[in-house]
Amino acid sequence: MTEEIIIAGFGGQGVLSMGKILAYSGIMQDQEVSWMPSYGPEMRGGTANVTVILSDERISSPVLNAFDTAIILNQQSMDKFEKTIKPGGTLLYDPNGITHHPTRKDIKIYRIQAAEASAAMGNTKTFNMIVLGAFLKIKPIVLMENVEKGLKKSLPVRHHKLIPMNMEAITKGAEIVEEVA
Amino acid sequence: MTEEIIIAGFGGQGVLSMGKILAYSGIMQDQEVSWMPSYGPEMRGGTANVTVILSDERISSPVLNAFDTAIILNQQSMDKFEKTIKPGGTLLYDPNGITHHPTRKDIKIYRIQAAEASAAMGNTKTFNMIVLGAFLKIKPIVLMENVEKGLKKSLPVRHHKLIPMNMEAITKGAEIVEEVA
Amino acid sequence: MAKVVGDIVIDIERCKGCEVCTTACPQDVIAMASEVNGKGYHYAMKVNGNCIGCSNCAVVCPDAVITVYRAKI
Amino acid sequence: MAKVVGDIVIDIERCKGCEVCTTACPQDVIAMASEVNGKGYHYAMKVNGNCIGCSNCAVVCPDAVITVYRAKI
Amino acid sequence: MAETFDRPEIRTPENLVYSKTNVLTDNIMHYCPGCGHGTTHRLLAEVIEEMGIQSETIGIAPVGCSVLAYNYFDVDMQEAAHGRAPAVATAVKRLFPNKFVFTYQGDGDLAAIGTAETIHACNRGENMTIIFVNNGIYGMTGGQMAPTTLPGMPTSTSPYGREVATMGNPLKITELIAQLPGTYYVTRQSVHTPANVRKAKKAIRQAMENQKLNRGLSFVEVVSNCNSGWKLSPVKANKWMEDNMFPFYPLGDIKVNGELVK
Amino acid sequence: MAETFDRPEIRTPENLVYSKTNVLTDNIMHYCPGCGHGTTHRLLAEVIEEMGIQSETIGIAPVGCSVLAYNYFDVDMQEAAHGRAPAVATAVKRLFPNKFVFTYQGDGDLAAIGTAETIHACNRGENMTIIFVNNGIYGMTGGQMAPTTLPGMPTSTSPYGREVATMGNPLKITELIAQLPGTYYVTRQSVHTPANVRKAKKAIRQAMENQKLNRGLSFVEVVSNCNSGWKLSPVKANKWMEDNMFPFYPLGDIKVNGELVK
Amino acid sequence: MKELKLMKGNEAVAEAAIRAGADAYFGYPITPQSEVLEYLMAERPYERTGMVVLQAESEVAAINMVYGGAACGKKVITSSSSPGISLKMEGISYIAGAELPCVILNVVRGGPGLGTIQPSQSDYFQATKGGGHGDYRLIVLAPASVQEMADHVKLGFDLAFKYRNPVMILSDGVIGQMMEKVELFEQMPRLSDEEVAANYPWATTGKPAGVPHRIITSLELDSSKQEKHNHHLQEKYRKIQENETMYEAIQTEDAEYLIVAFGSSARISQKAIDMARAKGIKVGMIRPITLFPYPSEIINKLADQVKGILTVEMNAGQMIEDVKLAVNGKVKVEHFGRFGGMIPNPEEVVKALEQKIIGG
Amino acid sequence: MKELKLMKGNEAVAEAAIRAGADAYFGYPITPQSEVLEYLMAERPYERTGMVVLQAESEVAAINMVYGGAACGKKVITSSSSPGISLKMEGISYIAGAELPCVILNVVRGGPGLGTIQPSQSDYFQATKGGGHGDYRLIVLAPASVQEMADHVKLGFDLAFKYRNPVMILSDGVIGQMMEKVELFEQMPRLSDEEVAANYPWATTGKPAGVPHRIITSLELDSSKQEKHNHHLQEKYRKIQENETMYEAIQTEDAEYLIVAFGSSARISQKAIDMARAKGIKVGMIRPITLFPYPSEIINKLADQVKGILTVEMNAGQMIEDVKLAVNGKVKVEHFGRFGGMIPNPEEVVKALEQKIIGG
Ligand SMILES: Cc1ncc(C[n+]2csc(CCOP(=O)(O)OP(=O)(O)O)c2C)c(N)n1
Ligand SMILES: Cc1ncc(C[n+]2csc(CCOP(=O)(O)OP(=O)(O)O)c2C)c(N)n1
Ligand code: SF4
Ligand code: SF4
Ligand code: SF4
Ligand code: SF4
Ligand code: SF4
Ligand code: SF4
Ligand SMILES: [Mg+2]
Ligand SMILES: [Mg+2]
Repeated sequence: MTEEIIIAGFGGQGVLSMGKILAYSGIMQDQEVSWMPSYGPEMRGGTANVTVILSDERISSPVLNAFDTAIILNQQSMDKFEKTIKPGGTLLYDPNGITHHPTRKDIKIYRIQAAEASAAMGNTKTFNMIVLGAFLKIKPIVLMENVEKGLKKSLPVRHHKLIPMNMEAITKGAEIVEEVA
Repeated sequence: MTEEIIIAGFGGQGVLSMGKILAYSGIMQDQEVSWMPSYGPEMRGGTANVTVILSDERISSPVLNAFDTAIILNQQSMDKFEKTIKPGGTLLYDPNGITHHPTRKDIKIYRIQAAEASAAMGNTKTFNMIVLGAFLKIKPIVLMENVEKGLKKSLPVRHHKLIPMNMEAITKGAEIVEEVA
Repeated sequence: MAKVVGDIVIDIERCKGCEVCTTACPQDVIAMASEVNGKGYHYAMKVNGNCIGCSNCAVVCPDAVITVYRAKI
Repeated sequence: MAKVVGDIVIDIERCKGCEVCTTACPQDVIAMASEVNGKGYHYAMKVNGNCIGCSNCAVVCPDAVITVYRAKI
Repeated sequence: MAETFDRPEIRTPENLVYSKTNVLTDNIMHYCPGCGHGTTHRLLAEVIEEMGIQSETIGIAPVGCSVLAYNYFDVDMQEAAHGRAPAVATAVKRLFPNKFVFTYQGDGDLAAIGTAETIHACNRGENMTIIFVNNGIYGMTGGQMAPTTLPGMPTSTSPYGREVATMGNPLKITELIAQLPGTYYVTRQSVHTPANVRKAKKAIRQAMENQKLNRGLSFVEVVSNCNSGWKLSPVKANKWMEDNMFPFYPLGDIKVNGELVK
Repeated sequence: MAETFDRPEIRTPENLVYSKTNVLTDNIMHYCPGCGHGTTHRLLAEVIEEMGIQSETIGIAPVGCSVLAYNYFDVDMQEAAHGRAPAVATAVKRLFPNKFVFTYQGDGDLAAIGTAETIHACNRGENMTIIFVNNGIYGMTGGQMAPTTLPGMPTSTSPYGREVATMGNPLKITELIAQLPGTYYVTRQSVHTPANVRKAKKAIRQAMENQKLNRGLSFVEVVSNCNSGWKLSPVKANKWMEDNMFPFYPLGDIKVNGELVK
Repeated sequence: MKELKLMKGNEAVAEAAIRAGADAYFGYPITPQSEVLEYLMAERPYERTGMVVLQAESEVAAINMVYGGAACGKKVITSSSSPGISLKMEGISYIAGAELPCVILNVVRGGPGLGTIQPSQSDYFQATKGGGHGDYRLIVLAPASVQEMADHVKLGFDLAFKYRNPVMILSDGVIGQMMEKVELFEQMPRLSDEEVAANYPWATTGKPAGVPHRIITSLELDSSKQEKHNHHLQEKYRKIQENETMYEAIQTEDAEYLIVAFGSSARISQKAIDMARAKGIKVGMIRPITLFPYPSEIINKLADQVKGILTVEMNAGQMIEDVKLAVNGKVKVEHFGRFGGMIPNPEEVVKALEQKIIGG
Repeated sequence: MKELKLMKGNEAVAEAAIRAGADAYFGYPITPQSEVLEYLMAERPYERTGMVVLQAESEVAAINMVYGGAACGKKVITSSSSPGISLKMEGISYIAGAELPCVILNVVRGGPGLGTIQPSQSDYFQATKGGGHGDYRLIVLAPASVQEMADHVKLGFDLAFKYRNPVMILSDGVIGQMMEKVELFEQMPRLSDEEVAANYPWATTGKPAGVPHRIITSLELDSSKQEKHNHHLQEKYRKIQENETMYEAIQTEDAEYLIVAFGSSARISQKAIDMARAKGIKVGMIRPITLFPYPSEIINKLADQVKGILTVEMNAGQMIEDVKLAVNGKVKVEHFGRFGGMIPNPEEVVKALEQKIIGG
């Protein structure tokens, strides 16, 4: 199994840490993983994205231009990455702020109202975990117990108390994800 | 005609400018010339030397390790350069301060009491011109009129008044040079 | 005595929602929109008509977003 | 009262003939030789016996050429 | 539709009291919301416009957040290597003595890697203007400690706060260069309130006017927030700046007409 | 044979009042006759001997006439790149905090190319000693203008005299670094008369003692002749120095116990 | 069990430095490698092992701090990225000339000039031929994974001290910024001052009574001695070439075509090889792990076997010169590169192979 | 009649700069090239032509002054020697990246590190392969006489402005310090500010009303644009290779053996050729005048004619790589070098030819 994912949105949406938790979850189930961020000033204000690969085999290139799944969280990223999804691949997006919705017919498309839901949960910090939950619902490539372990590994100990809230957000995301096409 | 000369002594003895006047004299009679000094801190306090080549043809290497003539003005230079004279070549030296006199049998050796003579002339600045005079007596490779022209070219205009004194010193040197072997 | 009235024009798409203008305005004319602009920022907007055209908002705006008019009426 | 006498030893071959010691000596003990040493310098030499061992010459000598002795006699 | 509070009737050219200067291009500046770089750019651009010297001004951008300043100033611009803007500007001014030359530099650029170039350009009294934006941090590269970072202040390379014993004291480079006979006008300003902005603009104007009179080097420090680096909202950052930066970097003129103030 | 004036009878160990310290090697120094580098070397070596720290001292030589200082000091020595001795020494001291570390630098090395390294080591208050030989010229390379060259003073790169308008003012780097909180002791000395030599030695001693007490940076400037560069005999050069250098670079302590003097 | 972590390449270097018993890090921030210093500062290595970490005022200061520390026999490391590495050139030449051991990480970004902050391999020439002045060589390691970023720190120190020579780890923005899992070697003790003095008698650790003082210098005014020193250096470089060349050979046994690529280009090329093999193209790869010494011998040998060689580089064609020198005309050598911060993708590599080597 | 003078190579460069209408020189003293600055300061070029001469605080400052001046469309020159040139590497990369014309003289001395002040050619790699970061090339000229020192200043400025590319004159202590007679070209006028503005619309001369402002930068954060910029640079370098390669062929018509040498090595080798020919050895020489672009074509052609090639270099073997790349295995290529400030003598060259090429 190899899953090649791009997660893209605004800086500050938790794109990078979502990728990190995913990668750690992969490690917890003994997979090879790689996490390759965009970096530098383009992250400030502008978009941030990260390529995450989970695989049962040695990962050759950490840099990709075609993905199994794209998780897209703003319009710029939609413009940039919709076209990079492999035919038959998956697109998951939050429609909030999206003006041009995806048009491809050869991929599976899902929506997650994560911004709305995180606001409803009273904590915008859960946004990225809701998205993660949605993704894992569609593609359960890592076991929930490994996600929890991954969270533990990726968060500093002083933040471990936040894990239940995060797991709740993940569950929430799994509940509210909707298939569009 | 090609004449390859090393002039070597203490810094301050006028070794470099003597070489320069010789080179300029060569130019005045349409020869190719090159003047290659030792440089850097070794010049300070220590020895200074210059390789001068006058030739009717294009000069290939300005750096030599064998010379037609060596003009030697202190013991260190004697130690270093006596052995670099080509067989049949010429050594001209001032014996003042020389503790080990030259021993080679396959070269012509001349002495010039230039330090003494310049002191006698009341101007130690004429030292190097006396040596030059001695050299030109032994090897008249440049015409006296060209030496005078060379002097003019190599001295800044404000020093042109010193030319007669310099020519005098040259004449003096020609007079007092002695053949040793 | 003529009354001085002012007006500002906010170039919403250039606004970055930094809120610096809101603290600078003596008349509390400016507040942040709950909507975001194309860049994702909650932009500045006028919330009353009390502008006196003092330019304070404009001179502190890092992005030269605000144009100010003032008239005696 | 005991008289203080001094003596200096000049390491001629290390001397560079800078003359700094000559101006430092309160007793005018030092002058420059008319001969030169192996390096070509007119070296410092004692020209009288008036040394009082004050070390002035030695402390200004850049080349640590001078050794100084002093005794009460 | 919500109420607009617009008064379109007074929006006439005669009533216009403030609008973006044309010496700024229309490019949207890449600075973070509320960053003082934007305001400082504006002021300098306004001064250039008001003095009517747009076509006679050559600016030097540094490496730092303001590296892209050349996209915003609508004057001829050069992008210098990190810290070297004063050397670059020296050449420009020497070769175009009648042009107006400025450098625009951050605290890392000017007071760390560029220390020698800063001191020597000031010491030679190059007849130019240095605008020095001191935000106590390396904004561009993600918030590392700068020479001007305050004692105890956390940054990404002093995560437990600047420890003076090992990392040294904040460097008051502005006070240092004021000691040099080559500097003619040295001042410290800020741009976080309308009053400060107006003062800062006057200072920049003075600095540029000095060039016309061939007075030597004018140096305008702008103490500014780096809200991203400080991890505060812009408004909170400005408050923090007042409370913490100003006591250490007091605002005001340091040298006027070639004489130290006080 | 000439009279010798020797008193061999008093040449006994008890009567020995001055002889070359063993912390200088027996190598003949390459300095020009009468150059203050030699004297300054001697003083530092004597201090090291007197403090008994020969095996605990690590010295950093610059690029300049004193580049070969490592051949003369009989302590472990490193030869630094031009201007970088303070950075080199910083590392040495940080890694061997209990060793005594000094740099020995000329004015070109310390105040031109090395300005940033000098200022920042001083600002960090590195607990070490900088010996700064200011002869107003680049001796090593043949007498070019230095940052400290006096106005009007001719050098090979200011053959008509230093022209302040284009070449800048002489840089009083010592006064500048005294402004930094990291410097603990800053003094200016000379070594051209017995009295000055004795004072200078005390200053160097103080500077080295400060290291033991972990006081921060001690900086000893020695205003010195470069008779070759100045094209004067050593004795005349010292006179010229008194008449011209001292008025501009006045001798004496500038900062003592971390406090500016005066 | 060894510790398994998910780390950025830059962080792995920092952690590996602490664990390798490094005595000091000196550096100046620059993207894309600032995490090295940031990680170290956050880790308080002074408390963990006594390691000194100092943010220098510039790259020039940093490399000269490295010189000073290394001259004390201490294990010192620095890091930077392309423009910062250029500034270090004089210092690096000094370190090579004075024969000091140290590790220098270059997380390469696109150039020339300020260029871009995106990944590149365009500092190959600078690293391998000597960007500084004079006849010197760095030992150059080319990690292709986060694991190797960590491992090469240790390897780098070992080689540096074995040969008293600076070692450069030539990485790039991909390897520096990506996270992968990494198995960290266990903490090695830092040497005590006494051990340093005992192990490295050449180092300036304070002259013990009775032995001659130690001098660290790169100056020798007597040319004949300087030439002797240069011969000694050349002899050392020859030994390094003889003993330390490292490479990975991937599917070369039956290869009819060969790719030569290092670092992240090699990662990408490996995917390209899988794709090409799926198409029936028998292609293998030599991935040089040391760039100096260069694995010329194996490439020369394989030149007898293959029909053509493609170098894949994130530059305009630099390593290709070393491949050509190795091959000496035996077989065609072509270059495929993306640069200026662009990263080649495997499809392009396959296409280049087909067009420039197989078809060409 | 042209003016005939006896001058040092360094002085010839300085005088030629004034006569070529240079607008500025920025530099920092270092042996063996300080005469350039000294001569200029003594000549008061400001009074002769308006040329600005400034002693900078360091080589780093000097090269960045060159950047600033060149960005104004002005003719700017700097000079230094090896360690100083290493310090300029970042600045040179910026100048190349921003495509600015200028002339940089390196009077090479022996390295690495502080090395020696005696002549060397050990900065060949640095000059020709890019000692700075990123994919860039300098145009590199290799004068072999004082006359060429002067002429290459003019040629250098011409090429620099023709291609908007920095030009390096790679000289050494022999050529810099020796005096020979030199025929100086006549004073060329300096361009007025108006002429500069008219000739170089890319330069920052003060934005005229109505035209877009000019930006001189080497930064491009968008990698695809940066790659485009890099392609443009590579294309330029290709054109330079096509059009500007210069060399001198000496007695190659009947040559059975070939020496390749540049600068002072070529001078010495020429004497060696005379000596070898006197012994009946038919040897010729290619003296590259441009080191980049390299005269690979002629060497490749001669490789079909000769039995072996010897490079003579004052280094440990650098240019030999370019010769080998040109020859591509056709014929044996060997290197003879003296280094660390040592200068080969003609006898040694002949011996090396006999032993390494003819006998070997
Ligand atoms: C030679 C070199 N070193 C380091 C960097 C990385 N760098 C870019 S900007 C910067 C510091 C910026 O800080 P500052 O000058 O304070 O400007 P700010 O971003 O805070 O406005 C650094 C270290 C570089 N580009 N070049
Ligand atoms: C990078 C570099 N630039 C320049 C030089 C040449 N250089 C050697 S010493 C020196 C100046 C020495 O002057 P100073 O520091 O005043 O020492 P002094 O000789 O006067 O004691 C210079 C410029 C060098 N060796 N390295
Ligand atoms: S012009 Fe003055 S009153 Fe009007 S909105 Fe701005 S700050 Fe408020
Ligand atoms: S100050 Fe400017 S950018 Fe900030 S919120 Fe107000 S209008 Fe928007
Ligand atoms: S010790 Fe004193 S008295 Fe004796 S020679 Fe020296 S300076 Fe003169
Ligand atoms: S001071 Fe020293 S070197 Fe100078 S003359 Fe006296 S003894 Fe000789
Ligand atoms: S990082 Fe700081 S200095 Fe840079 S733009 Fe953002 S707030 Fe301004
Ligand atoms: S050149 Fe000057 S500084 Fe150097 S040794 Fe001679 S007198 Fe001393
Ligand atoms: Mg800053
Ligand atoms: Mg000096």
